[in-house]
Amino acid sequence: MPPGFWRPRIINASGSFQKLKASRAFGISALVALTLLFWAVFRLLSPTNFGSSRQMTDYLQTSIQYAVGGCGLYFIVVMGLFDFSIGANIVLSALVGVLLSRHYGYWGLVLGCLLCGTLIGAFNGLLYSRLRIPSMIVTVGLMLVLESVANFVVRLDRAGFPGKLSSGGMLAFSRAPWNYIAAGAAFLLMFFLLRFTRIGTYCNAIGSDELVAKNMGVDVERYKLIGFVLLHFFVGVMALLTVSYGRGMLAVTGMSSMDRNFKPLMGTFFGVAFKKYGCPVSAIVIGEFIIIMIFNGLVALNVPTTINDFVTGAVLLTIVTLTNRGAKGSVVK
Amino acid sequence: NKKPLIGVSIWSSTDTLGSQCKRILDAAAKALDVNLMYIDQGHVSEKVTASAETLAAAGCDGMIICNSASAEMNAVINTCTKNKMYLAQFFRIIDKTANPNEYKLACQSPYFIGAVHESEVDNGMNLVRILCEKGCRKIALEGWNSGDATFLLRWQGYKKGIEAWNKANPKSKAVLLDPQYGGTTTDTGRATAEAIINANKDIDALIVAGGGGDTLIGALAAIDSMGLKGKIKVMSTDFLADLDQQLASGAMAGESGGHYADPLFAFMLVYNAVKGNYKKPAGSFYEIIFPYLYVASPADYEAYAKYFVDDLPYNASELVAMSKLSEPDLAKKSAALSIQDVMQRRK
Amino acid sequence: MEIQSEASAVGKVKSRKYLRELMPLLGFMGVIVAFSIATGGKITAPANLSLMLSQVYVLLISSMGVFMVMTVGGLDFSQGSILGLSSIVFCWVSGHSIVAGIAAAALAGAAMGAFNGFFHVRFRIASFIVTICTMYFFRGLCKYITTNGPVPAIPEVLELNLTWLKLLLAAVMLMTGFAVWRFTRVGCDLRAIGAGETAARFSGCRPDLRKFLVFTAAGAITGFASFINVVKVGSITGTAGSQLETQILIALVLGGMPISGGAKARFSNIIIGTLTYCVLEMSLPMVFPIPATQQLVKGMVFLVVVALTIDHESLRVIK
Amino acid sequence: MSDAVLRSERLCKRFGITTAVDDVSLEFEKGEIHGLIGENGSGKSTFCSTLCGIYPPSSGRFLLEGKELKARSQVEANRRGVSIIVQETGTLPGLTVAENLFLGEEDKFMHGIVKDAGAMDREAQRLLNEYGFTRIVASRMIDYYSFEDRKLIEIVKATYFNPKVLVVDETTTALSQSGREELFTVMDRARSLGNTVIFISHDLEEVIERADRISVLRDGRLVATVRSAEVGSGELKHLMVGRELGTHYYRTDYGEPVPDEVVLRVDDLSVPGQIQGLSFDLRKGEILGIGGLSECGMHEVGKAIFGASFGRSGRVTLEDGYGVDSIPGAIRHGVAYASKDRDNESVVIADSIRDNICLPSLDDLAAGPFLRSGKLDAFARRNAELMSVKMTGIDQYVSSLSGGNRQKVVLARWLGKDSDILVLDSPTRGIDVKVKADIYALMDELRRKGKSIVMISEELQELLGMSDRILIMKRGRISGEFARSRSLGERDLITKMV
Ligand SMILES: Nc1ncnc2c1ncn2[C@@H]1O[C@H](COP(=O)(O)OP(=O)(O)OP(=O)(O)O)[C@@H](O)[C@H]1O
Ligand SMILES: Nc1ncnc2c1ncn2[C@@H]1O[C@H](COP(=O)(O)OP(=O)(O)OP(=O)(O)O)[C@@H](O)[C@H]1O
Ligand SMILES: [Mg+2]
Ligand SMILES: [Mg+2]
Repeated sequence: MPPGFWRPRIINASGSFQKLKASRAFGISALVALTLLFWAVFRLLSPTNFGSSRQMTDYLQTSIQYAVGGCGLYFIVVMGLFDFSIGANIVLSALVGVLLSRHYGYWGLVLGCLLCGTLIGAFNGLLYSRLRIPSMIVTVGLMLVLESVANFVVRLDRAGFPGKLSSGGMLAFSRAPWNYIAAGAAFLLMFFLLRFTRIGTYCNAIGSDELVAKNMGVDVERYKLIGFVLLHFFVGVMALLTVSYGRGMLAVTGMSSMDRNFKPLMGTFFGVAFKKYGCPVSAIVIGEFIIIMIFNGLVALNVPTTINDFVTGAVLLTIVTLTNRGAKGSVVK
Repeated sequence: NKKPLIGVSIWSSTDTLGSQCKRILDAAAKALDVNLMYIDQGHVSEKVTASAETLAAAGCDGMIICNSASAEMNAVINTCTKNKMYLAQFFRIIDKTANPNEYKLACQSPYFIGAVHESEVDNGMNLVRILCEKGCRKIALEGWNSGDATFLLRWQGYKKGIEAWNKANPKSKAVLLDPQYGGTTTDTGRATAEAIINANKDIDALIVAGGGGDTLIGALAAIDSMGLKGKIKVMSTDFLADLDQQLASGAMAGESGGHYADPLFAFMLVYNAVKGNYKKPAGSFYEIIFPYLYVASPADYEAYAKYFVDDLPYNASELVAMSKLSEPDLAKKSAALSIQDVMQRRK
Repeated sequence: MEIQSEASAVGKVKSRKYLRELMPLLGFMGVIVAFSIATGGKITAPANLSLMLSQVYVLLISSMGVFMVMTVGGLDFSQGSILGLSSIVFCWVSGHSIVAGIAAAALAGAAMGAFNGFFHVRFRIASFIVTICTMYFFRGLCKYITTNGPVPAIPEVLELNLTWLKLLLAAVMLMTGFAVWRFTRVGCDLRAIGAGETAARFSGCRPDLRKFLVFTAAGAITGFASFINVVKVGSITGTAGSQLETQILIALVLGGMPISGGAKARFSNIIIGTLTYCVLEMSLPMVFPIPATQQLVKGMVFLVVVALTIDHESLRVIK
Repeated sequence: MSDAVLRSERLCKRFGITTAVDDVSLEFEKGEIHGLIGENGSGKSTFCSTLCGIYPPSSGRFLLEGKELKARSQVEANRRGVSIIVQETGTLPGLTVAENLFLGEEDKFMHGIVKDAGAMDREAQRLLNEYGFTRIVASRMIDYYSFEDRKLIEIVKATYFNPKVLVVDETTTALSQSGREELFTVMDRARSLGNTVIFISHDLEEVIERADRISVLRDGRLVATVRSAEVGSGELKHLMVGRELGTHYYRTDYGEPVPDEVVLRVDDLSVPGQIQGLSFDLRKGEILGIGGLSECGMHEVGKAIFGASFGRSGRVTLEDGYGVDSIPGAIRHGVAYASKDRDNESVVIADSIRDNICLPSLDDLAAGPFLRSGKLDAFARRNAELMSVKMTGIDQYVSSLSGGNRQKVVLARWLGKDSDILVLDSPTRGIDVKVKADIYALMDELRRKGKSIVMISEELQELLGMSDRILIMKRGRISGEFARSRSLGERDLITKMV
């Protein structure tokens, strides 16, 4: 990522409105208002088949997996780094989880996903700091490697249906309440880490100015590594939720796992955009929810899902434009 | 006398269907002492045409390909002609009316040997007919990627099937919804199926058009988690490894599939061309129609699993024998493939 | 004596600098030699030359645009979608006239690039974010248009799939690009903007305008490349151009392009990078029969080459 | 001797081929303010950075209260009782004031791995109040505070734990008069508590006034340590450069008539929040000084004239009637500008000397749209040599030049462009006396050649010594105008400033 990626801008707080605008309450109300807005629009256009409470829970259930990944990415993105290998890690960790679940049941599934995810995070982080290559580049290389490793892992799965969770059991995380419990725990952990440990402060500090942070005694290398580990821990949780959600995981080649990077990243964009209001976690969760809601709204309107990417891109761009504009004369890369 | 080298340009050699294709091709290559070289092109047009070039540069004697759009075949055929590399399509054929130029080029090129394909339109019609006969009247459709040649043909078949049904039963008409696209992974498959069902509460059937099987797994997960198992009848064109359980539990209403042996016949065409056994018919090319197998009960599937999943439909000696067949016999062999056929041979 | 040692130290610094600049070329040579041996000389066989080159054109041309974007310190992740969409425009218009089709595709690409540039410059949103949003935006359009089937090109277009023509077009583009980069103030300006945007502004460059134009040009160049793309694939599906952006990124990085841009950007990065990438793409399947292994090796070769050739000295902060 | 709280023993620090600090043995006494002066590049900052753990020494060591001090980071140095206030910003945006204050020192507020954010805010607020900075709210984002307030926060950060040794490295240049006073109060208090302050500044008067003893570095070596009561600034300058300075430090002429020809007219110039309704003329061959307190808006005037301000209103008109409204337009019509923020706004720091010198003149050097690199090289070399930039070649990156040489590159670029109007903002900021003298001489020469110069400066001596006319600004407006005169003194200017 180019330097100065998330250089926060200087806010001039003069009026009381400005003060209000900088508060957490403002941020959360803006998010809720956005949700209501999209809900209302689709509900109006398609009153019978969109947005009942039952449907809303379905949307939420779909969105939480991406929100978990978005939380993880937040650590890296505020530091100005990026990771292209999370899609490949989702595939690999999920497959490891499935493989272990054959022998060790739920323990194998959960620990397989989480441990494999976290270990890969440590590996990525170490490689990044040892090779001293920009994260965006090193993770493209790792994405290629991890994607192919997943193909070797799936071959170890001797079950009749490699990569698929057995339909009899192992599906607790595919539905309420366990998917909510897993995702909720991840969100809480994220909130705790940002607010009640020094990790949040240090990640922000590194993102603002790495050299100054270093002089202030922030062990930059260490916290970048911690960032990668945390990212991929959350990716491990996401892998667990994703493989449970779809009940199976497919090993891919040819960089197709890249597609999986971007849905969580959208949530992260929301998080970063609302960071100045002090509510990144809610923004990530609500942001992903909005994106899934739009997707469902379009299907409800019987618009071909092919247009979905178009609408998602437009909505994201609008939101980023509204919330994350740089000051005039500022240098943005 | 070096081993022939035959290239395989496939969307993916690792997903549910692709890995099965690879399995049978590997068995044939071993039996016939041929080297294979795989390229996964992901059905991205640029990569499809590039795969032919890569295979040519590697010095392949022939290649088989599952392309994405028919127009790609123009460049592919030219590459093969220029580099004297035999070529056959699998799961695909160039449509004479829709792509006349490519069709002409295929007929003219001495290296385009032929194509093996399923009658996708018929398959589509069949699936819809079966659903309608089971009493379904509002059928939703989940595809994988828009614009894919096979999907378009199947879609055509579904539409024709509905038309035919409505003509025959004007009092009890059925409708087919426009397709939504669920990608090729389980999670996107589920998310899309949920969206379809949420937006259309009154559907009684869902066709998951294909996409290698993983989209279907996701769709089944959606129906299961929404408590609609059995209420929405699911049909698809990709056999799942646990189809028996799905059928038994009512999650699936029936399925066509088993077509993973299709590339084998394309391989045989190219193999024989390389060996000099087949001469390309002047001004045309060989066309082999591969039959779909239809499975509608757990018992059907049990037999299928025995001969197609746990084992392969052809063993080494049968493969060697097959390689010695003339083209018309090969076509017959292909048309004859069914669960019964294998059962008989194995007795 | 002291002076002498100082002079030799300066000399050492200088020769290290030249060695650094040569590293990507050495990496390229290394890949060529290693894979020539592994493939038994297939990749360097003269008969294979046109095949080896055939995948270079689109990548080479569109890399030129991204090269400029990266020089000013930006990133462009919407290139693949731009290629897809402008290919569709080309298919539509080429029915009337192929030349008009090329012009229209370039214009469409320019319009999409300008869209990127506008949001990036006017609203000061990081290019990484803007182009990831527009990657979806343009890809969505591309998919939507192809909902009912691929967009075909007219048959005459496919007859232009001629090695000499592609080579000629690529060479002309490359030479034009090089001339503009080297002999006009563009190169100087862009490098200065990448190296220090505010100072460049105070020295009379117009960073906002330049950046806008650079994104527009990158779009236009890729729009132009869509002609060669269509010539090769014949019709456009929703996935056309997928992952082109990643391929470009990998290629440029292999060529020694510093990811944060600035004064160390060299035009040769484009050529060495795309050639290295294409050699890898072509030769890996020849050596390893299984795609997963091919990719494993590709990833490792990429990491090794980058680790050995990257210029650490200019990276004070590694992001 | 027994009072020495800190001692350096034969300290050396080498960077590749340059020896920044060469065998320096120095003693700092308890309860003194110890001035450290020297030309640019003489090793002051490096000496202190080594002390504070930013760099490891190449050889030699520091002894703090008789025990060896071997800090590997600033935090470690802090824990041993050594802290530093640097010239650059040391605070980080995106964090609250409290988070900034205790960055790296969160341990006090940690219960296991849980951080007590509330206690941290309270403690930070208590400290701020104690220093008298009650207007700063600890729980607010630091983004809300001005550059100067942030400097004050840094002062708190560096001193709240009552360090035994406090290093103040060229901090005063960043502060306005009132900020300086607050800093000096902090320094005096540290001394009265028996602590030691190492005070680095280029303002010799300031050093003589504040410090008890002064050490002079030259080329990394310790030249002398003197009692400030016993020296004058002339002697110090002599020690710093090792030779007598020429008498023509500033220009010496008085009463020379200035031609009436107006080359630039500023009309009702305003920039929101910075300057308001400014109007003045610049005449041919004139040096127009603009002075004031740091935040009075005078730095924005330079940008506004150069067409670089955002949201500017009013007009800047040149002799030929051209109205400057953009930087390229200004450059084309012969206006040059050197910013106070040299590294960000004047030189493209990560680019070569050649490109830096050629950038504004590219259009002049081109034949049609085409550039010839031979011509560029010659142009850059000629102008760099004209300014005697110390470099290994024009390919050298500006980032590896010292501050003074960077400024020379800036001037070389505008000399090459042959601009008629030079707007120089703090042209000698952070630059040693030798280069300073060169720059003054150059300005005088340019003036004689009929070029006009707007010199914006915080240094009153410089304004008095160099300007034909001086405008003093206060809160964004012109508050006084003075013609060149021998009788004009600093006090006259200051009364209009505050
Ligand atoms: N990062 C660097 N890499 C190599 N050399 C450097 C670097 N930084 C500084 N130098 C060397 O240090 C010298 C200047 O150091 P420094 O920036 O401390 O100067 P200064 O004291 O500010 O001098 P000036 O009077 O010019 O302002 C230069 O001659 C340069 O060779
Ligand atoms: N990072 C660096 N790399 C290489 N050389 C350096 C570096 N920093 C400083 N130097 C060298 O150290 C010498 C002393 O620099 P230093 O910054 O200590 O000077 P200074 O006396 O503090 O100058 P100033 O008054 O401008 O702050 C310089 O001449 C330069 O050669
Ligand atoms: Mg210094
Ligand atoms: Mg200095």
